[in-house]
Amino acid sequence: MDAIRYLLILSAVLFSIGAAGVLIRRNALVIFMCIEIMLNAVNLTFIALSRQLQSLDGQIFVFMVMAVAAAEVAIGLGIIVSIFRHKPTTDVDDVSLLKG
Amino acid sequence: MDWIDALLIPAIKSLVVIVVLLLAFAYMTYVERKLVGRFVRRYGPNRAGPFGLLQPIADAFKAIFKEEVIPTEVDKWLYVICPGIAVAGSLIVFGVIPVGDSFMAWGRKITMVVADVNVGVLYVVAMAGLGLYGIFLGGWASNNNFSLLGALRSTAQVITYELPMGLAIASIATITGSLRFGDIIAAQKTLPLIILQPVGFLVYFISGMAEINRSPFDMPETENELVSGYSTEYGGIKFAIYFMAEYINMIVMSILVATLFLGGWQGPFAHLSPLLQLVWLVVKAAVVLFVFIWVRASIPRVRYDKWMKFGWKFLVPLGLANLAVTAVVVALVA
Amino acid sequence: MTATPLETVLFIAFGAVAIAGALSVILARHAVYSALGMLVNFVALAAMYIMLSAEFLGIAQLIVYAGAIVVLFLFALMLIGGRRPAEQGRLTGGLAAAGSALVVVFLAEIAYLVMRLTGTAGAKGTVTPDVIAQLGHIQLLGATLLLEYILPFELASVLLLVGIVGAVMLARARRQSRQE
Amino acid sequence: MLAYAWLMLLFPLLGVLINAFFGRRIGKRAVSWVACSAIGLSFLVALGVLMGTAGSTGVEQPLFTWISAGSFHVEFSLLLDPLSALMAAVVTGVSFLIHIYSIGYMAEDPRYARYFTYLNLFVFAMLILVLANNYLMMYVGWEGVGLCSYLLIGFWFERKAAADAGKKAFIVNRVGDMGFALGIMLIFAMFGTLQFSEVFRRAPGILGPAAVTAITLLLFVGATGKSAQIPLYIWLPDAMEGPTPVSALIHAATMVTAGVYMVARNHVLFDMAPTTAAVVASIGAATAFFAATMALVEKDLKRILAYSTISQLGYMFLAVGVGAYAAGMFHLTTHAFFKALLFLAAGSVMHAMAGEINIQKLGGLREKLPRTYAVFAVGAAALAGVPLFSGFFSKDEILWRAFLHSPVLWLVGLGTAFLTAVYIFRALFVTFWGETRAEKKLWEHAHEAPAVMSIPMLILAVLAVIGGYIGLPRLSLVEGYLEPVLHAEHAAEAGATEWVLLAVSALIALGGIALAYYLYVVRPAVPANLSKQFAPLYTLLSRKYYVDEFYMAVVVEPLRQVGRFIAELFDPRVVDGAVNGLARLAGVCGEGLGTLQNGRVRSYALSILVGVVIILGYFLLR
Repeated sequence: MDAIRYLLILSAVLFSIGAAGVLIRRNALVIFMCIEIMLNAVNLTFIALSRQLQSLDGQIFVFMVMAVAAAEVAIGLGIIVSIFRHKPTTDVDDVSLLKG
Repeated sequence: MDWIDALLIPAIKSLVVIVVLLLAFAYMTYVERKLVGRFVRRYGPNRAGPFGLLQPIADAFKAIFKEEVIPTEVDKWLYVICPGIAVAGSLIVFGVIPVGDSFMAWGRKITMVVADVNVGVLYVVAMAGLGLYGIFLGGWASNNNFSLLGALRSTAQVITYELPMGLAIASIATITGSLRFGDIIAAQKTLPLIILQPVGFLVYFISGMAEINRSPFDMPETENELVSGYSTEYGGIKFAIYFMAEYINMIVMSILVATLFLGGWQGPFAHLSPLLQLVWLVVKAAVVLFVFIWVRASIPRVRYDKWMKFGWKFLVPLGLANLAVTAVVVALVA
Repeated sequence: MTATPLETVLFIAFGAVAIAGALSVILARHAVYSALGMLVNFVALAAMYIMLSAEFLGIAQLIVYAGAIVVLFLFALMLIGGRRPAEQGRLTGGLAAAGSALVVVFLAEIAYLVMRLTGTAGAKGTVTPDVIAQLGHIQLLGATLLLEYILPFELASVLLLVGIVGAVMLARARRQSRQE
Repeated sequence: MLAYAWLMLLFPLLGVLINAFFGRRIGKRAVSWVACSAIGLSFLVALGVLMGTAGSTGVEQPLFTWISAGSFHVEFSLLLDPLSALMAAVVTGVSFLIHIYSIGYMAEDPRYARYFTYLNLFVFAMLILVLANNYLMMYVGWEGVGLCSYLLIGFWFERKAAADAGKKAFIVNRVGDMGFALGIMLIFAMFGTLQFSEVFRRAPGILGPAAVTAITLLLFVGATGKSAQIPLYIWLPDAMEGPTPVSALIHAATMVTAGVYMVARNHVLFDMAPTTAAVVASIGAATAFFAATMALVEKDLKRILAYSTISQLGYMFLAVGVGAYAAGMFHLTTHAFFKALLFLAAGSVMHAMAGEINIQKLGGLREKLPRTYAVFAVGAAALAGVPLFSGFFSKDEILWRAFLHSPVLWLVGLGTAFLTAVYIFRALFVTFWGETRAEKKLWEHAHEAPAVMSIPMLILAVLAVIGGYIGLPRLSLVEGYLEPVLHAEHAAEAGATEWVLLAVSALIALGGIALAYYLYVVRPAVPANLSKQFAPLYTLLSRKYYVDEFYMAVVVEPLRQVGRFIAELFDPRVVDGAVNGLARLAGVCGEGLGTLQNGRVRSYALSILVGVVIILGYFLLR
């Protein structure tokens, strides 16, 4: 059994689900969650390939991704909450002040 | 390694652990009521059986046979499942804590731990975080403002006090060089860590009490503000299960304190018999439990905001300072 | 790499759970259920990490993602209308259709790419699962992190500090505007 | 000591950095301490280097690689040989004295720290110029001193005259610098390297007569700019708008001699180009003479000294033009002493008279400023070539070498020497003797300068007297010291002819002084009569031969016309049109693309996904 391929496919599926979620949901928080799903799919790829290549470098990447994700969630949720304070909505389509 | 080693023995061990913990929970309630009663010059339960010893059984029957009420506006699925999540989170933590060394049975060497994993201490922290969802989502599912507030408080409190706890654990890991419970216990062969880490012990102890929502830090269920917090809408067996989770948490916490700081199952003559090791551990945990109950009976509940401030502004810096000092000392000694 | 039948079964099981979790994130009516789906997904992935002999990362996944990030999401949900009825929000219209179609194309492309891979090609490093089991994953990772990747590690800590400061600033904004 | 030569550069640089960044905060006292001690330390290092290089043919001391691009390789190295050491010692020594003098002179100036920053920067740049081991580094120093000169001439930029003078100096110098730059490029084209030692070693093999003439002529164009020779001398008189210590340091003692130094440094090339050498000698002689005539009628004390500087620089070029490089360097050294002294004395007069500098409004200052008078007299005697003063020896050396080369040049030099004696003593007599013509208030207020100003003057006065003895024809310390570098051939006949010439130039100098005494002390009315009698000549001289006007008409005005054309037609129509057109184009594009930015995050995400799919597809189908 060539497990690496299935792991990569699984990771691709998870990533695609996340991407689809970003595209079909309106709730900013859910979109954010989908981004987390995508990050995790990538993490899975890293760890699978780290095991395949028998090197720890990929896992270091995952470690960094986790650090970044933690910071990103703290800031991102802070932004969403403060947007909500100004305009009580979580629908990303309602927040379009940067319209060109 | 065959399937006996891989599946059967861990399964049996798990079963034993669960049964013992459930029994221990039942009698913890009895002990606590008795002790608190004594602290305030009452008798405590003394009706059912000799010295009221059958009281827990009676309580269990009462809870089981109570009418099942599910309020109409709750999120039914989560409302039902959350007590289960809570108690599962409490039970699952125990899987990595050794209660003794090992013994031989039927020609196999059986270690007295379900799984002594490499990162056991971190596993405990992670699982404690998962058990939290039982309270958090239960409070939300109840569709009751008091419940939700209790849930939020509980979550905030647990997240806050996980930090100093983690810092105390990091200090331990710095000294022992491992996160495996086996190694940590072995490192305390001559000297329990409470001697080397008095500050770490204090930090861990306080954070531990906060983690398990013990009075006087039982913010999620402050009766005078939040009725009964996250469990307001729960009754009967579901309430009993929450109650169970809480007491099991308490037992596990006491065993963790005993293991991390008091030398675990080690003690005079402990090497003679696995049974003696178990007794040592139980004695140490009992002492810690007694302190838990003693604190509850003696100290009034603190105010929520002060309690959070205490966590962020005192305990976290204290833990950091302790870790820094520990690291420097270890680097110098080693 | 080869797997025992038990491992295979577990892989498939956890994979299925992870996909189910991810799907429920994007399909759930209520955002709280989305968060729960995410939690399930994370826990399943953590289990897979542990099986892939990345124990520390598995536990870190539990602590960071399941223990903190999902909780933060739930907190944010509670703060901005946790009590509201479900958001009616899966999307409608061309954008969603086009998006879904594109995602399918993307998935097909990746799958083709993966299948075209030449098996187990690639440089074999020295860190085999046996080595990990012997030396301990956390020890190995710690050594790599603090010896070889010390600069990125420190940068990550700076990033986290910035994150803390940023979050505090965002949270402070409300207090000030209330005073005004 | 040689190993520490780089400290010479470091100290002024530190001075610059400290005073530039903290100068306004640390107070005037600290600023002057920093600036003066930087130069003082640098001077000590330079003295050490001067000792260390005696007898050596030069050491190159690489500091770091500056540019390394393909075959183009420039080291940042110091060339330490007697020539550069002597020059560095003169530069730092005189600078040190003038720094100290400036403490008193600039005491009331609000831009005190900036002044010292510029001054230190100047020394730094000058040392780079002097110590360079290659043309590019020298060019950097060359431009650096030019920049400092510009900044310092226009230091009081509130005055239009000062700002204009700065611009004039800068622009005129550009002409010369362009020649220098072209020369450097030509050298690089011929040799593929810019290192002095390489170029000199390979020059005889590579360069033909035409090439070497072209190179040396271009280099000399650079020298005429920096050293104020015909035809580019016009900026120097105007440069007197700067603070007087600056005139003393930059526009008399050091920077303007950079051209002479550069020619001496390149003596190998100039020796190979007799045509250029003849041009250099002729221009030097001509400049010396014409500048002296202009100095005769000038009324501004500082400008008299400026013309004198031009004239003396002419002497130096005359010397290097006839191959007497050591003599040129010798005169450069003595000139640095006495000309700096004269300027500082003039500064002292200005200090006493609240900035009054027109000698016709002074007079009689002997009583009020005895010390200044004394040092000015010493400087004047040295400049005039009174026997036993330093200028006598160095000037005589040049005249003798000129005589050996061509009697005509000698005659011109002799005539200049006479005029020199006349004009400088005219200045002396009119300023310090007779009745005062100053305003009463100024006169009463006049006072001797503080010690911090007069002590440097006294030191320079001593040097102006004894500085010549190091180069006595028999002793010839300078020539001997420089010999390893310059290989100056000793003149064979040092017999009767030399003594006769010595006597002649001494008599000429004394005669000039006597004439000045007769004209301006005994019969003060005569000059006025003379100027009326020879009105056309007088006007010609006092209008400086109309050179400025000539340049104005021939160079500046046409350029202005072109500029006006560009400003009024080309710029608004063509340039602005293109720019505005592009801007409008960008605007139109922006309007179009703006519709893509609809503020909907999800459509952005969709675009990203489209991109990903396309790129992935490309790699798959490839």
